[in-house]
Amino acid sequence: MVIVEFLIKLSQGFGIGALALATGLLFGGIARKIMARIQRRYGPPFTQNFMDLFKLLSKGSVSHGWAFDLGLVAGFVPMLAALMFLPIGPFTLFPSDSSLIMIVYLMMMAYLGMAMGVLASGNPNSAIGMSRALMLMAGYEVPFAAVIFSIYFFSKTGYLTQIVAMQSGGFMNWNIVKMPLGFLAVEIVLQGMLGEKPFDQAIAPAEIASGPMVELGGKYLGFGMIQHSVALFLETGIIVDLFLGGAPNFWIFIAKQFVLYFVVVLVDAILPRLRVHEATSFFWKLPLFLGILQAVIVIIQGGVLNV
Amino acid sequence: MADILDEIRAMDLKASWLNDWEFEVIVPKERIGSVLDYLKSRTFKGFMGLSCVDWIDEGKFELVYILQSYDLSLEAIVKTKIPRHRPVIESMNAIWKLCEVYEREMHEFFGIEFVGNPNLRPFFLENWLDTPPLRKDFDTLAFSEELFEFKEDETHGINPPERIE
Amino acid sequence: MSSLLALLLVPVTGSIVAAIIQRYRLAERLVSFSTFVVTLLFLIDIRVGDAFTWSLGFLGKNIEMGLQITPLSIFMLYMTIAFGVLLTFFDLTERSKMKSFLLLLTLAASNWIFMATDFLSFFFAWELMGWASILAIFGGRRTAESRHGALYYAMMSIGGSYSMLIGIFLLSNLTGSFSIQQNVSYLVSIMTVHPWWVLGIVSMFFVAFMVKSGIFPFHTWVPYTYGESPDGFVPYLSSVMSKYGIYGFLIFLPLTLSLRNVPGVLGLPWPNYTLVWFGSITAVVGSVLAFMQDDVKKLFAYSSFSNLGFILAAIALFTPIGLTAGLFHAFNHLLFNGAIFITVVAVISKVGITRMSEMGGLWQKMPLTFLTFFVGIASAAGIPPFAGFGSKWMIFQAMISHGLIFATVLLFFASIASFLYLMRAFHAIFLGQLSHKYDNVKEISAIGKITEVFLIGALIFFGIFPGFILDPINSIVGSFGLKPLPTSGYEYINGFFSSVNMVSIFIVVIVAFIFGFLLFAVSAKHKKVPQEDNYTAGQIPKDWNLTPEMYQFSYDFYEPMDKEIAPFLKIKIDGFFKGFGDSVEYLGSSIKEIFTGNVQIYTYLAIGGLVIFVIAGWIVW
Amino acid sequence: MSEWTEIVDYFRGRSMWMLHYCTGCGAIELPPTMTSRWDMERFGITPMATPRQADILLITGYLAIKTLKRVIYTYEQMQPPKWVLGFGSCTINGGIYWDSYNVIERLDKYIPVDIYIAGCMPRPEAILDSFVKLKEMVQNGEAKGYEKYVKNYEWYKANQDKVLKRTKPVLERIEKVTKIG
Repeated sequence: MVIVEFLIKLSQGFGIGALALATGLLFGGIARKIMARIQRRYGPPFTQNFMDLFKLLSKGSVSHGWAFDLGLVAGFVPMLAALMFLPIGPFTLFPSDSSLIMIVYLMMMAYLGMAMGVLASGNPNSAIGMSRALMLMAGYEVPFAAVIFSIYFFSKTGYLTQIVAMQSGGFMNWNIVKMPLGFLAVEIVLQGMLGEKPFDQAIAPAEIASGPMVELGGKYLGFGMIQHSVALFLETGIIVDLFLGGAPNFWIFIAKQFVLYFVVVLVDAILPRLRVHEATSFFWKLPLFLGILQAVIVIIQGGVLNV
Repeated sequence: MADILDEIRAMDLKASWLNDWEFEVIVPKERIGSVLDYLKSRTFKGFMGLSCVDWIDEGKFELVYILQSYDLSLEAIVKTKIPRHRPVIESMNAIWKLCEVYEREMHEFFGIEFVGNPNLRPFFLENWLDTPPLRKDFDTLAFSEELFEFKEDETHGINPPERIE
Repeated sequence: MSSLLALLLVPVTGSIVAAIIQRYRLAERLVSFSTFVVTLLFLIDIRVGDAFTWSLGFLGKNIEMGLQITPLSIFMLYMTIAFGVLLTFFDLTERSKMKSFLLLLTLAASNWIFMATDFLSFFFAWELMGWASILAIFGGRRTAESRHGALYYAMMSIGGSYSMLIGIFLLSNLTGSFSIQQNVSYLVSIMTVHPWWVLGIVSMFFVAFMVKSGIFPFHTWVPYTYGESPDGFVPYLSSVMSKYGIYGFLIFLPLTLSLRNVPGVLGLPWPNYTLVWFGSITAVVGSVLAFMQDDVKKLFAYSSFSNLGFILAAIALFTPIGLTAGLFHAFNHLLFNGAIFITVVAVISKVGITRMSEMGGLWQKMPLTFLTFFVGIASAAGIPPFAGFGSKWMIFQAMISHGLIFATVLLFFASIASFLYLMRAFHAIFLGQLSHKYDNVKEISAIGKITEVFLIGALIFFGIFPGFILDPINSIVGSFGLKPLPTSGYEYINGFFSSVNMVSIFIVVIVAFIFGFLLFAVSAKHKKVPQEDNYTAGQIPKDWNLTPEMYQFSYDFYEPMDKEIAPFLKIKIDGFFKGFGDSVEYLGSSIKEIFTGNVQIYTYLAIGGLVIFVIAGWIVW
Repeated sequence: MSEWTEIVDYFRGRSMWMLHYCTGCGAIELPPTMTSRWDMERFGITPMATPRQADILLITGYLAIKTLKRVIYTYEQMQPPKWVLGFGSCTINGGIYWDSYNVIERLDKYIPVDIYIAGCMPRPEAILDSFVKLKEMVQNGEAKGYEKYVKNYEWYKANQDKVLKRTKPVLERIEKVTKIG
């Protein structure tokens, strides 16, 4: 019985992974198309990212040793693992384990693995890129934490499934209505998490030769692409669950995710790149202010929990 | 403005206006240092460049120092000739540190020896063993044909451009 | 009963033997290791509730002294001794000038601290532990600097001890007893009547504990001392000894239970709230200062007291989840800090320097050490499924459940900043370009490898099965009169807002890794290239005279951040203590003028001192 | 297996990432090719930052001996499958630098060139045409320059060494000059 259950979970997990990867790649392709149309170009086909990924996995590459290999595999694997705990629409693979902070920390493992891989390549450009990415992370995680904690306090639960369940019953129950400031902060944070302009310092192509990815080619770059696509799905998915009330089915879930991502793409299309310390301090100003303000409002509303 | 030229002429040098903002001074090889020093003291503080002309029929190299005076809005072109078979001249890097780089280039492309320049390593060319390439007696076409094996019949239907004389 | 005494006598005996044979390094280390093992064997016999008392006649008074085992003390004893066994095993091949007999003396003192039932023996043991560790620090790599570090530590310790001594005598003056239990219950009884008195007395003690744990604003000695102490001793110093302060805090924190119904901040009594802030600020200060460091031992010294800040913030809440989280983090910190410091010591012993910007690329030479360090920093960063995740996760939940959003955000920032400095150390030591001067570096000896494998195993095991630690912690929580958190199996962590099943996380991660490696295997082949074959924008490394050192970016890794936190760094707490020291020195020199060498003046002083002593005695007893 | 190769080749042709080595004046033709007027991204071609990531090496213009060395190093850092586009007359026969002492004449003596784009300058249409042509060749399995390089490595290496590792003067010395150094 246990084995059957395990196999069912395994196949479901593969399904979720494939679906999330496909969605992330499709979003990437649509974003390229949108960007092209904003710049009055025709743009690549929607499926371009799938072709790119396929090509990358079938292309030769260089490796700088086992730490490089291990790091880059560890760079996308925890993202897929974290995905298993995310409530996607009505479906959750492990309903009793969808703790939000746990998901966030699993995502950190992916960053740790990616950092280990690219730094093992021994290129200073990747080290500079990594240092920028980490500094940016020190920026955006702080307002994100403020918002997560206010949701914890507001919902009195840490399970994403329960947070979603609390928002059922119409638009007015969504957290976006109840905590608009927090949502605003998180939407800005999403821009930084996805590394879109003005927060794309880490992968500045002309400046530090695409930063962390400088030595990656072929399948390694493909792993980076998988990581980015899954992270895109995961991060927008978390925000949908937190603020947009989840979804009754998968398609509405994706639609809500796309709305979030669409805003990110539009902002990406019109803004230039900030310097890294400006970006970090920006996150410590406006989004953190919004997040803290939201937290204060929530605490004043909710009072003190009885411990 | 005119008096600077008079002063130079008083030093027993040939000097003439080329147009209303630049003049040239022709200096014997031995006096080049003192003249440049003097011009620097007379507000020609900017060292614009050093170039060389190969007068192959005369058997001479002509070194051209271009100076600028920001105060007078004038440009001075100081020329001196050195024998081609033994091109040696003192380095000017004591007057302008910048000269070091220009002299390095002249050394590389004309084979001129600058006495007192500490840094005459190759600048642009890698692994160069032939005659310095900007001398007029260096046949670049022959060199090109020899090294790059450029043959007009090896063009796969693409005709090379007509030879530009 | 005798095994309680054995916990004191075995280390003392071992210490004497080690002191006699200290000339022979290996024998000395073997004695130290076997003493720890024997102490551990005696400890296995010991159960909660064991006690032993004796009395001491002093100035005509009979002072009851004793040893007793509480759930907390047995937890601390196991942590200390088990880690000590591991460390002394690792130290068998370690080459620093550490004196093992001092380590054993420290062990005896710490055992006594955890078992003491009265303040006199507590204070005596505290001082013994303090002085033994100060002397142990003298054997550092750089003599002058380690002397400076030891003196700094000594100065701070003496300050803390004086403060604690005054507190002890004030208390015993009030109650007429030295017994910890009686004194604490007396404090509880006057809590509602004279809260400020209680606060004053307790803060006397807290200064000593804060100094020992390196809590802000008494954190300044930590980097100096850790940075200069002998390589073999520093893991013990940072992993084990910093926890003694936490034990001290836990003696007095039950006092605040009687304040629960008095209005405070966000449902917390004022003292708890203040301590939470001390903890949070310590965590942030430690993390931020750490990522400016280039000296690897100093970096992890900052990291160490930053984690103590997490622990203090959690236990200061003194709620079931807070206390559980704090103690759990104390245990996890012991493990991952031990792993980190042991690998750092291994690296330092191989490369001979402590500046990180001159290392790099050592993963090629020391693969197992590299993996241990990786698991250590993953745990320190709180990444599941390693140990360290559960406790950080619980600390955050404990904090949020009280609505302490500001402090929690500060703690989360400290956690992210810890990710930053850990990555910086990871990169600077192990990743990047390997310099040619380390071509002959080898992996550490078999003993070191065994230690490292054990640490990796422990970090993963206690990450997946946190219940093995949470069970004893729950009994500690129960012994403080709090309701322990529900338990539902060894693989579960039950927090306030949610619970996680670590085994399912572990299985998911493992399955995902298997999938990842399958994808890696079926994708196109890769070609292994040496580190010189690297992207150089078309420039050829040999023509460019490129050396690995030039192509390693690790100095001033977070330079752009300096601009943002420069104002923060301007606050020099260090300077305050230096100024304080200067004025003490001035005072001392003016007092010195009294001692002119005249015998008469000495006589007067002696008589005056005696009179004061006698009068004080009347008042006290 | 051959079907699999065909599928792989199909996607390779649809997704080609380009590293442009811009030493010459030809670089000026690339911005219009990339941006809204001609938009090469619609063919799946995107500029990349490093040789590790790239499939196409686009060499825009003349190569001096010094830059040839870098181009060869860059080409060898790229991983198969990889293709080289020679852009402009300079890569074909030296262009206006045909008799220069320091500019190579024919690029495909030193690295295998899959497609030459003639012209001085070639217009963006020509560049796009070459991309489409390359795509067809890749999808038909014809563009195998990188395999040719491995197969004839000695020949290429000899040609490269002749230019890059000279040990004696190419021409007879006409007069004795001061020794450089």
